[in-house]
Amino acid sequence: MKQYTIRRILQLIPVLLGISILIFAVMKMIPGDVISGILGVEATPELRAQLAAKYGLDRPYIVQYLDWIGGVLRGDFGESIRTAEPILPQILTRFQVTAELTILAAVISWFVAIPLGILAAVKRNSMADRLIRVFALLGVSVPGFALSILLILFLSLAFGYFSPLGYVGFFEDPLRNLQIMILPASILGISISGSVMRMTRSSVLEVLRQDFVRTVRAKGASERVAIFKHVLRSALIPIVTLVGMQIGSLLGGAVIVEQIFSLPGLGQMTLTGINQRDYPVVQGCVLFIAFVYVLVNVVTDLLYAYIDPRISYD
Amino acid sequence: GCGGGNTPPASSAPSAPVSTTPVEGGILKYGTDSEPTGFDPHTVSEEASLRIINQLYETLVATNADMTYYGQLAESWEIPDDVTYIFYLRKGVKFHSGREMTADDVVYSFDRVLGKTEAGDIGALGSKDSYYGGIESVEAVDDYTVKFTLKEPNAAFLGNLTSNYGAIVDKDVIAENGDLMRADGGTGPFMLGEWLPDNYVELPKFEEYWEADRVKLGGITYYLIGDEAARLAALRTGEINIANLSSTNVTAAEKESNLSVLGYQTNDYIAMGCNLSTPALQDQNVRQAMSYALDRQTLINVVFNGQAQVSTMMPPAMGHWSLGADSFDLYQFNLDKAKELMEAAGYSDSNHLSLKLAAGLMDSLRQAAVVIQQQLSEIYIDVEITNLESGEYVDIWGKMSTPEAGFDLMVVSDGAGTDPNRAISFFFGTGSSANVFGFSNERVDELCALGIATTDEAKREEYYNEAQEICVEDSTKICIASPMKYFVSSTSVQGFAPSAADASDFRDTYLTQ
Amino acid sequence: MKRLGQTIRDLWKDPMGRIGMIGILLVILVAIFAPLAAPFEPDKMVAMPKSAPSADYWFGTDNYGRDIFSRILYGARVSLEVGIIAVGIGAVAGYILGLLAGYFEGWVDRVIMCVMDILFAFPSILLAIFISAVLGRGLVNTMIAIGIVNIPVFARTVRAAVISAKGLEYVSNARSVGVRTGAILVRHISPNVVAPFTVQATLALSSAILTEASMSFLGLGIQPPDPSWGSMLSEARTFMEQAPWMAIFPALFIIVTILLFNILGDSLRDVLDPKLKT
Amino acid sequence: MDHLLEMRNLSIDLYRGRRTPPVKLVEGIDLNIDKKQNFGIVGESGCGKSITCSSIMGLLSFPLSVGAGSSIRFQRENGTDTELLSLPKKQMQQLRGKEISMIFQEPMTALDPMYTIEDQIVESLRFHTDLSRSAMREAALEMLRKVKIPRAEEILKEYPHHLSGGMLQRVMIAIALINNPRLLIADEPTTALDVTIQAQILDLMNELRESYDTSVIMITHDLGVIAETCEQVAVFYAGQVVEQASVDDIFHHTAHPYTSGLLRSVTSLGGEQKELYTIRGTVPTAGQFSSGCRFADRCEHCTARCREAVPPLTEVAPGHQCRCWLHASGAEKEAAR
Amino acid sequence: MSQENILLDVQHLKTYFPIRGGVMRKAVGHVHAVEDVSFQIREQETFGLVGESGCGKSTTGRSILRLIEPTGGQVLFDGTDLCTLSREQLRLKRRDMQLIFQDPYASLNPRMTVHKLLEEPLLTHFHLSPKEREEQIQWIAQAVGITAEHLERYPHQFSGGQRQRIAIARALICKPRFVVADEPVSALDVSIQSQILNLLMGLQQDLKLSYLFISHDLNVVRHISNRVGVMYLGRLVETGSTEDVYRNPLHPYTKALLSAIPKRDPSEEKERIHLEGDVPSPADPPSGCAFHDRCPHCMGICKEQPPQTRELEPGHRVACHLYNP
Ligand SMILES: Nc1ncnc2c1ncn2[C@@H]1O[C@H](COP(=O)(O)OP(=O)(O)OP(=O)(O)O)[C@@H](O)[C@H]1O
Ligand SMILES: Nc1ncnc2c1ncn2[C@@H]1O[C@H](COP(=O)(O)OP(=O)(O)OP(=O)(O)O)[C@@H](O)[C@H]1O
Ligand SMILES: [Mg+2]
Ligand SMILES: [Mg+2]
Repeated sequence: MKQYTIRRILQLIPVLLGISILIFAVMKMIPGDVISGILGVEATPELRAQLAAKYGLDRPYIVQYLDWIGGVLRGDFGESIRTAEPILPQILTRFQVTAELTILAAVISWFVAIPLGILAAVKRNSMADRLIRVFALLGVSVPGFALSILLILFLSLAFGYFSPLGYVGFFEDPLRNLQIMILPASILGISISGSVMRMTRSSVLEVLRQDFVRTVRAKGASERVAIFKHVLRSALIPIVTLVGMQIGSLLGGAVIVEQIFSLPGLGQMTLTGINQRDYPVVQGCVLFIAFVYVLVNVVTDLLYAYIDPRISYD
Repeated sequence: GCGGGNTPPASSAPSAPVSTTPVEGGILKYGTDSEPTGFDPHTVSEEASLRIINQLYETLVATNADMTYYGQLAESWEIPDDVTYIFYLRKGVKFHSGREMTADDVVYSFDRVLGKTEAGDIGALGSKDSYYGGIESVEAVDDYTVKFTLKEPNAAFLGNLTSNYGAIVDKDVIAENGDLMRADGGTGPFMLGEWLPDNYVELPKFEEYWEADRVKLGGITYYLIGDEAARLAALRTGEINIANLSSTNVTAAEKESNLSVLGYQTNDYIAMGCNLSTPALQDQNVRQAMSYALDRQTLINVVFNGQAQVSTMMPPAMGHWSLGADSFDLYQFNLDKAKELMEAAGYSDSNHLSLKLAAGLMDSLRQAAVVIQQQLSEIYIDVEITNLESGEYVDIWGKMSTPEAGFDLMVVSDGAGTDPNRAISFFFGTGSSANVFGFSNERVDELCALGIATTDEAKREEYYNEAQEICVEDSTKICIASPMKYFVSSTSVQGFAPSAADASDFRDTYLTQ
Repeated sequence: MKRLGQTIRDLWKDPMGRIGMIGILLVILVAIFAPLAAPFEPDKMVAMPKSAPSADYWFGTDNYGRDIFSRILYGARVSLEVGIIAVGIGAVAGYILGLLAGYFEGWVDRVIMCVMDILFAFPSILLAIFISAVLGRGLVNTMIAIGIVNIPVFARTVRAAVISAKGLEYVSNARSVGVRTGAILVRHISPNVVAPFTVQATLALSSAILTEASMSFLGLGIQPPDPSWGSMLSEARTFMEQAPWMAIFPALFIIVTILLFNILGDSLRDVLDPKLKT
Repeated sequence: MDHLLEMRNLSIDLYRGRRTPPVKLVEGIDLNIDKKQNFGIVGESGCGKSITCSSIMGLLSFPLSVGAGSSIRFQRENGTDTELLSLPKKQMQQLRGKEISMIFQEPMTALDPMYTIEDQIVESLRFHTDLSRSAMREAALEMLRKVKIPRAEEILKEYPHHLSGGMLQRVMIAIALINNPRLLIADEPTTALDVTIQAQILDLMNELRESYDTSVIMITHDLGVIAETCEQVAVFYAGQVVEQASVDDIFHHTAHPYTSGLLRSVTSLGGEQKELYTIRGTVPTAGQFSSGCRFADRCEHCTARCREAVPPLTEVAPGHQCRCWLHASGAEKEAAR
Repeated sequence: MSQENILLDVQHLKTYFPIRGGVMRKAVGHVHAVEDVSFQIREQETFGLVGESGCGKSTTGRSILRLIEPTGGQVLFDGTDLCTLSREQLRLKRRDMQLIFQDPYASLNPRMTVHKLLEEPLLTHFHLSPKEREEQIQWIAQAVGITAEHLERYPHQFSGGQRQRIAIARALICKPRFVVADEPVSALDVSIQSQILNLLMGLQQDLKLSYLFISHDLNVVRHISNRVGVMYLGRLVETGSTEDVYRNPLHPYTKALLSAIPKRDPSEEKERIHLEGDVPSPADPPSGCAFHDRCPHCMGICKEQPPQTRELEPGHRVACHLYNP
């Protein structure tokens, strides 16, 4: 298990290196640059050159890349060109918001989707099953941004409610923090719960067909025990896989929700970085998001072993 | 000249007869549409940041709603000759650090802008030349007196001083922080408080402000709410109490009893510029045809919900400086003439001209582009629109006089400023940095030189009128409309009167219960 | 071909599958015949801006005074085009890469899958933003961007299917008979990939339409005045109150179309999955 | 009731949608199982052995259901005679694993891979007793020793995938017997096992049955297993019982052509002749049965009557029933006309 | 044993599967699935391979055909060492040697008609005109008892026995000389098994085939084989003519195996040798004789030294310390 963990982490290296090269190259290829952004309208070529030299943007790309990635390996993501602030601490603060959003969304979606998915599977072909399936389909079909705006509008007009402004960290004021996060997290949660629901349903159906369920019933187990103790545990593996993959789409989906709800998360930071062509910021953010994502995948894999004793990875 | 020693006029608050008393120390919650980049008044120029910078910093002189000047940090000034300006500073003005502002700080601030401090060039500020390039020297005569000597007479000098680049800053703060992007070295009525990027900026009241009694707000908090519909929703629920809205949503806000709408004519205008490196656009007939073909009123109806005025490069808000669009035939919609000109240039139903038009993500530019495309299609021009995201937009903007840009036309939004010199020479002077479309006309350059060298208003008007006529005739930059801007606020917000000259003065603003 | 016919027949038997097929056929017909069916030209200003739905303008007009109904019809073309071409790019590239990776294992597999992991771990919306920023805006580039984002999903699906197919007895059988590698891939392995692949394709189609909408929301999608449902919806958000119809109709069409693709995908999965056959 | 279990006219329907009528997978099954009896059911794959037994446990699930007019009566521990098919769900759950237990064909898949052996044995105690956790553990350990599992203490902590098929089948037996049931249904318990392991398991079952006083229904398709373990045998063919008798009668006084064919093809295996005896043709599939005798197509003695009417199950000798026109009484033949 | 009519000569065949582990996924051990197996098959002979599940029967069969790459040893087929052939040479050689799989449900591509299934080997190995191909197909279909109307059907439309006929037809259509039949009847019902066995024996006569017949059913092996080999944990513990092995089993394992066959008749009396425990894991076989921990006759030497294979009677070989000279 330990060896497997080490191996999985070693395998991340080429992937992360690849991502770092990709994002670096992409940032260089994007038209527009940070200098025009800073100097704005009236920049002279000399001024531009001067500034480029200041940020080391005049060096060969390979040198710039090595310099950057070398720093990253030492835990130094560099400084924002626009604000001259070190990037990593900023990413970490921003990540708290995105992580909270993602986790809340995931939890909301599980609380809704997994029980409903089970219900649909157990009562296969019933009216409840059909309703749940339609609901799941709707969940995956509504664009998140439309849902967000619609909800904002609806809640403000009908209930005079607006998601509170002024982000507060969870540890500063949990209650207020939750008030702020609940709406965006629910919207994200709804957008993924459709697929979780479908996966739960099909996974539970699959397990229900397996022999051991019959044994459990033959032992005299009640339906509740059979489903929640035995079926669910086996059904969990594909669900966990899906959820692991969804963390990725949540991190991405958060970009839009963060933008609409003005949450100071990593997605916003990346978008602002892109708009300002603040290379180190964008590179740092993307690399970090990718890192979190692959890490989540490793954790998912390790979770399998926790859920399923057959998987031991040795 | 402009008489000195004016005290600021008592603000003419909108007449909503709300009888309730001010809430002592209320916090104004402002919904802002985009994230400020930073607060260094000498380098930053984008609107979201300026809104805040204007609360933090002050300049020697400032502009009244009627475009006259009053002393802000300077109590008064005199102009002994055409090239000498002596400012008598207000005594007892404190920086937010608590230190008193003196003449040295003024000298330092201008040294910084002009790149003469020990730290050298502050790295940004391409604007220094156009604003303060004419300054020969800035000297502290005594602690409260500063003398500016100009290289040559400059009628726009006072006007230039009112820009944020003329802000007086605290050198200690700069020494400590390197720059002012995230630090506060101002003297303004509000101080920089907590800034949570991409979320909010808090500006608490500066208790030692030199006019502290006048300021009734306890502070302003700027919340970022990027989406306009969301801003309106937040206004409705009282989550914020003031925000900028586009004219479209103002209609909705007007229907709400607890919201009031404050509109003012800006001196910004949108225009379409021609890339003169495109051969087809070197033909003046084509450019003029496009000017004729634009039905500006329709565009205003569509894009600005009717809330804008047809404008030349001197928007109507500039008052007597503006000749008004009515006086130009080229700004009257005339399809026949446009077609005639196009045909003269060799285009016809079977020979269309294809042009690439760059637009930004800003709603008004994006929408204007669509209308322009539609209208130009009537005169054998096929326009292909690309909406550029802001980083690219700025990049391409700088290249619009070369084929490198990859675009033939661009929709821009420009601020004409308060002085005709900026409106003309900044955007049309040969080689001027904002003259991105590569316009060049000797007579215009000459007129600008004349206009700046004299302080005789009548003369200046004459010069600039002529320049304006030439620019319109040339049609390299086809101006379209100058919009109204709107603040929507809760009715509890009182004592706020935005104008083109200053749309962010909250010193007299207060909240009622 | 026989199998295709059989699959369609099976789909038809499933009520959901039938709804999906008929619905999508309708959308396709709408897309094809948009020029005939649309009462107005989609990018002409034909009436007062923001007129409410009426007998003349069924879905009302937008802020430019263009007929929303006509634009929706034309928008079907764009949305389908985006979906189909984007998924096509992702599917073809993903299919080839997945097949190679799955069949040859070893370093070919490792290299391909590492590249796929890289693409996959890259936040997809950001990747699409970057790609379209590099390539420039416009319909084709949007499609390429969404297509590239789709490659890893397809490659993984195909690879997994190939690997599991390789373990099948009849593939060993073919090898033992002496059938050539190419023929094994084509005749014995590929058909197994078809089912998960098609299901993936319908799901990817719906997500491509969604991604296009999201990209339009961020200003990166198709460029004006061409109508796409996504860009119409994102344009409408400022006018949500004055002209709700500007948002309602494109949203409705997006949701229904994606719904249809999902329904079809679900049903296809059931039809093609032998485990569910009793 | 003198029997432990009486199955009368059991039929099982396969639902095929609202518009198509259900298929009868098995039909007209009558079986009597006595106390402490070893009852064997043989038949080819798919002839309905497993579903017949599952219906006793009430374990049929959609799309299968017990047909109208069926009855399964069971004599419970407390002496009451219960109709299992109409027993409420709760009571059925109490009965399952307590009074009737079941062992399945594939030990590898019959245990939940996610829980330890201990969990799974203890669970079946927990459903039916209120013993303390440690007492249940003790009982589980003792049971494992009874089924001759070496290293029983360690095995308790292991997961199913650690054990071999033979071990797992022992665990299954332990689970089935731990509540001392009155009836044990063993659905091909040794088919998936090797001969040496099969021998171990069959011996074990014989031994345990002695000490537990349980009746056993042994399902198999291997006549050898029947010969080793059973007293009474029912031969299934295509969803029907075609012959029912004591083991001895089945092997030595075979009445039905199918049974004798089966026996001959098995015995000819070891025989001198190179050419094996075969029953020609294949088993018909459910839903496609002919209107006559279902074995008619493969039968050497097939007559016209065989194709027209289903032969009744007739007593050919005391305690020996057979479903064949060859053995039908004159009256029955008359009735068929 | 005379040399000239030996078709297949397997010498010291070994097949190991790596067990991977550690950070770099290096092989940290091996499953010794086939360990030093040697035997010969003569022309038109059936060699039966029996043993319990997991003892390496299938792996032996597949290693001989190089469907699994053997780790060591030689496989001489008609004089050529199969292990030295290139991929393409081997592929062409497959015409002469075929495999029949255990599971007729899984070993036929469900998406191909019977006709296509039978055509494929012909297309692979011969350049025939369509007419000639058709003749071949008709011939083999008739030989295995599939009617012409069945040719256009798909495998799932057949019963298990019929499918196995199709599988056999597919294996034999190229007229191979040697066929590995890997448990060809284990998945079938008793009443169908004999049909298939008869068919296999008949075809052997007609086509002059040699079989390696793998099964765990001792009765079946006895019936069909001329000679048998008994495998235990990857090793061949006893080989000999069917007569010899069944009448006079030498190895204790063979004896136990034979005694475990259920009686055919309730009245039959049978002495049973009980084997304790399970087959050990081939990844970690016991030292010395692999059978020693289950052997009723285990001696000290059995735990230390692997026994040599000895020919006790002509053609009857056994690997057991009991028969040490
Ligand atoms: N869930 C089900 N759905 C549909 N048909 C079923 C189902 N379960 C069983 N059948 C059918 O019922 C018939 C009898 O099945 P059953 O499992 O009882 O056979 P069996 O005699 O136990 O065979 P085997 O020896 O293969 O276990 C078969 O034709 C089978 O296809
Ligand atoms: N691809 C493989 N990788 C690793 N181990 C394998 C592989 N194939 C087979 N083995 C192992 O090799 C041993 C021999 O397997 P093989 O399939 O040859 O046995 P068998 O005698 O045919 O058994 P059965 O009667 O169950 O078919 C087993 O322990 C098996 O687990
Ligand atoms: Mg069964
Ligand atoms: Mg095998």
